[in-house]
Amino acid sequence: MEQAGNRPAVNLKGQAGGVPFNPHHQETAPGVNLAVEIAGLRLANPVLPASGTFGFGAEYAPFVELNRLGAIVVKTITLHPTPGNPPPRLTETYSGLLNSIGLQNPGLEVFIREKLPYLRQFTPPLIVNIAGRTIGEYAELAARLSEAAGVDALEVNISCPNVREGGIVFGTVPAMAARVTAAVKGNTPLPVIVKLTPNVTDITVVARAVVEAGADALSLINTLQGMAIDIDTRRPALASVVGGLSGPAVKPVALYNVWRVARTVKVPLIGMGGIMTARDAIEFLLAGATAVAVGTASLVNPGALMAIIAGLEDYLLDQGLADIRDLIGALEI
Amino acid sequence: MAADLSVELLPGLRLKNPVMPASGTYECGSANVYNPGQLGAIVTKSVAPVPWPGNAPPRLHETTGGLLNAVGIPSEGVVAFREKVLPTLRQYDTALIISVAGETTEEFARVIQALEGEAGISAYELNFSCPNLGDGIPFGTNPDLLYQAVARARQETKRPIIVKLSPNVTDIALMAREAQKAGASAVALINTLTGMAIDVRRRRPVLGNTFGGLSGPAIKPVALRMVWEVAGAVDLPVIGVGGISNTSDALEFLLAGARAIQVGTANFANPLVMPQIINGIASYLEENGFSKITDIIGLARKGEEDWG
Amino acid sequence: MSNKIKIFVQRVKVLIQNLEAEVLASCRVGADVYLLRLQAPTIAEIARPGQFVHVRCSETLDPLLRRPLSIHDIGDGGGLVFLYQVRGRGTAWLARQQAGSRIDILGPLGRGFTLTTNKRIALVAGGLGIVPLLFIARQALENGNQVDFFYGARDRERLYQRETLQAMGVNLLLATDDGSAGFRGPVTKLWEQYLKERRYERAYACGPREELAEFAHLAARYDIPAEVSLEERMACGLGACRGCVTTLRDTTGNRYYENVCTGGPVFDAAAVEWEG
Amino acid sequence: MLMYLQGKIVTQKVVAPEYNLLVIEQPAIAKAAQPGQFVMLKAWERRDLVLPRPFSLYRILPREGQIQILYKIRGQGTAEMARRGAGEEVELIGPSGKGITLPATGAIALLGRGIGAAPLMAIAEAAKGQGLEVYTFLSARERSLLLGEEDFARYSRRVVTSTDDGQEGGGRLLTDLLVDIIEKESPSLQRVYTCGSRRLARGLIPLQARYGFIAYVLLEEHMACGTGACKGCVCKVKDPARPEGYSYQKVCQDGAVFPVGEVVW
Repeated sequence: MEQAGNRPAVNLKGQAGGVPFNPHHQETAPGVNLAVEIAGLRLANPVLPASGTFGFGAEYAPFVELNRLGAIVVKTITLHPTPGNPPPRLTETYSGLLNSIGLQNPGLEVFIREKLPYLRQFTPPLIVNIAGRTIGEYAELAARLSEAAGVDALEVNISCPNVREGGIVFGTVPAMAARVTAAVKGNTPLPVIVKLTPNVTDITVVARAVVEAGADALSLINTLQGMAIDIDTRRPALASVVGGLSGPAVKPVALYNVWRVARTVKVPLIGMGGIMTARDAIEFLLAGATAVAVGTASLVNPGALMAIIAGLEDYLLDQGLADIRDLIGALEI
Repeated sequence: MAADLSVELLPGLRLKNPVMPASGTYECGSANVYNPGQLGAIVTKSVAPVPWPGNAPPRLHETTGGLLNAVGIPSEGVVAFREKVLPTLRQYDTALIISVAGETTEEFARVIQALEGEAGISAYELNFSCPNLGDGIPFGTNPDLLYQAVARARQETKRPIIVKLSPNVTDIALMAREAQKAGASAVALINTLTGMAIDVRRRRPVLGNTFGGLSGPAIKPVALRMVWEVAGAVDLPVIGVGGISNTSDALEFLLAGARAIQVGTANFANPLVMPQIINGIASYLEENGFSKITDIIGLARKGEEDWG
Repeated sequence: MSNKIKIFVQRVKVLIQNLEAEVLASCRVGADVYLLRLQAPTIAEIARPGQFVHVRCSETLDPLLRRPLSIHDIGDGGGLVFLYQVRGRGTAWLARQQAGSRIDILGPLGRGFTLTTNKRIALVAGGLGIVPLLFIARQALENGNQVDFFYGARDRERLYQRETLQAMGVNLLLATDDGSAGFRGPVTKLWEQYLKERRYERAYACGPREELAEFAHLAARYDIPAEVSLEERMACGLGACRGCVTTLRDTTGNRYYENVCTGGPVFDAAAVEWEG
Repeated sequence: MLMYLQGKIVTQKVVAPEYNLLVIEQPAIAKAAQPGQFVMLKAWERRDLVLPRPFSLYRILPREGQIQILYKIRGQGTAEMARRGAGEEVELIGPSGKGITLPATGAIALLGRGIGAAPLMAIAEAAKGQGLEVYTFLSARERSLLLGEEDFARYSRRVVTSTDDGQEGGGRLLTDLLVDIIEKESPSLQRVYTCGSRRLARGLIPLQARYGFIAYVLLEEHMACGTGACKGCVCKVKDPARPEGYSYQKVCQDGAVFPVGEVVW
């Protein structure tokens, strides 16, 4: 595909990584270990896509060798098809992206029937993100996905409002977050990763509650709640008024939360929030994350995941380190 | 005809325009580029009961679209402030808001006591949300403590009390309601979001204090969302602050329901930004056929109930 | 640990490409309107009318997201032509790029127009709605169609690319709001006059939403299969993030959200929910 | 007095790999600036880079209405600066900081490490203009990074250099080379100014009493406002009046020049 005047465009100034994208990238350099373990899952490297930004994998297949990822994380699945929120659903902010998708997905049945067979062919563990409107829905999703071949772990999205309890967000109330976790845990033999929201006074309280309820790992942060107004129409820029903020703007907040939670609980963490480059990823590892998830960066540069994996390898070689696990939580205060 | 930019921030406190600096980001007359009397109000840096040195450096770090700081409210203490700083600030022909900091309920009260005899103070702004003291969870994030501190300050003064709210809470509207119940006259939001950065080469936190407060354009969407929430939840004047860098940003906050706005980090990048925003708002009003600024305050909320 | 079943899936030919394309030329053709020509033969070769390219409008993180640009034309030797208006910081950056600079593009993306052969078709463009319609006009003429190109704008100055269209050999019918060129009034009104006399096999439109709604309404009334190209803010452009949806109606009248980036940007005009 | 003004780039040239010299036309700042002062500079519209960056003044040319900035390309801000060319505008806040006060007579010494040479040039020029003797000591990793050596030679009685690879000055410390000169030539040394290395600054402390000069360090810190408002750019300075024995002083306003003996290292 390369011709005069055309070359792959992954290596942008100040952007993800520094290697041109090669879908047939060589295996990890000899003598360097990138592999990590999360809740019994062995990941060949600590780099995952963030749920919701990676569709069901196939969308990114032209740019990302799915077999090279640490794990594959798919979009949130709900029990029934979810139409999502009305448009406009997106607006760009300074160094950030505000979105309000509303968990649009085809529902559990269609996922198992139409998406899972494709995803099964890849070797990295498959992590399915789930959300329910009630605790019962979480439990049912967990049970049914555990029976479906090819699912290796569940990531529980507790940042959605509970319809029955007047719209209270599960993830902001420690007791509710714990009940969701316990319900999922009680209905699956699979490892359970709980995804935490940063929109709380003290994230460590929620972290402790879900770990006590059985969470095998935590992922954080979900998006920060934000808003934008169009001064020409004088109306909110998003149809649903409030959306989730992601991208490099939120990175300092994400890193702080990861650092605090890492000092509070013993389970492994998947850190995320504004990771654009391998350097960003290393900050999260140093703060105590065992793996990282890359979201908005893929929207900007579809090859970002590959560039970040390669960048981690380069960092280890450059620093004379043999094992990425030596970086995890290695921050000196 | 030029549009009327004046707003009645509080009963009896009319500002010539809704633009003022965020505490700690503007020194009157330092970059001597304009007369501070042009501003809607002057907001001082936070005044502590006794001299505070502030945090160990490095105190600053630029992040993508933001500024992380762990300055830690250095202050010469209220006595030195009263003797040395206040007399100059009083000269300017605009409202004067004194930002008050403390580590305990009594400390806030002490600062106010020390200033009560002084003329020329339009209001106090209570800074509860400095995230840099203690373990990172400031007492301004606890609704009961917030209530007590505001109520205690209320006993000391009849002057208006503005409560500056921390965004690092689950429910900011709840905090605003507590402030109101305790006697606050207005709320200002948001203070900084707590954040952190790591130097991957040295494998150490960048800031001397490990973590700090994030400000600047990066946090604007969060600030706007909280202003929107609070303006819809409490019947108190709201001052919007958080990442406002230009006229358009300022207008978003006014349209969301803020009665005034504060400009912080943008002063560092552009010392003229506040007068530019004042002029920019005036032009916007004229171009869009509004005769006074109060016509656009909260205008984006029109038909809110239909959105569900 | 996992009982993966290895399924043999035939590798689909990779069509979407991410590459740095050289700017061949960039010039201003109106107040804020620019014509940009990029060298991207591998995309130009396979691009279909109605498809778009997702353009990185920065070398930094500001602005952050790509901007979708419909393909306006395919030039000689692998040139990819765009016509766009500067609306914000992203397009302003794009307008500053000069011949020789390189731009990160992702494409071709999206579903294009359904083409016909040897038929009479109508194209209805409102303002910058001309962008994707010039490309389909060129293709349609090559396929032996007769093309009535209805083109409306605020005034004469905003009727871009008239010469190009004329040179291509379309039957160009102009409308302006102020009457400075052609019919005075909305372009859909002009089209309506022709609809009364001429039978079109298919019709295609792009432009402001109200005009598209009117177009869809007329197409339905005269029972003409019609397609519209829609615009929406996008993040990934690949169908992964579900950010750029529009509301559609299925045959039973049920409303649902479809991605503009992968389900569109070209939609059956009858399927679009114009009220929502 | 601080000003906020636009300046126009006259030229920009590469002086060493990753080191550029920027010449800016800005008469008001050129007229007001003193050696040892700095400016905050912003040369981009990008919103992801929020703050202007502080730069010391390499040369102050009031007659030409120009200032010169010698800088190292370290991050995204300086990389943006490096992309600007002649005729482009930059935003300037300055002149910031206290600057230095030269002695009336005698000699001064300048000790610069790497890019720390930058603010010393303006001091050398002013000192020479007042008829003072200037001794300049420069060190760097390697020969090509000894910045402004030829310019310094014009204002200095002597320029002594040292490189880490030993090719110059046997790789010796500048403080040792300074002692050599003092012992050999016994200049009437009144003041010493240093920039670019904390170790170098600390090393001057014990020499002050022995050789009867006062040493000053020009500190570098990350800055947000450069005007004293944000209190972000502090350093620890001895303060017997405080129970802690020190207080934080603002590099931008109380500095950037401090007596080495007063800084808490």
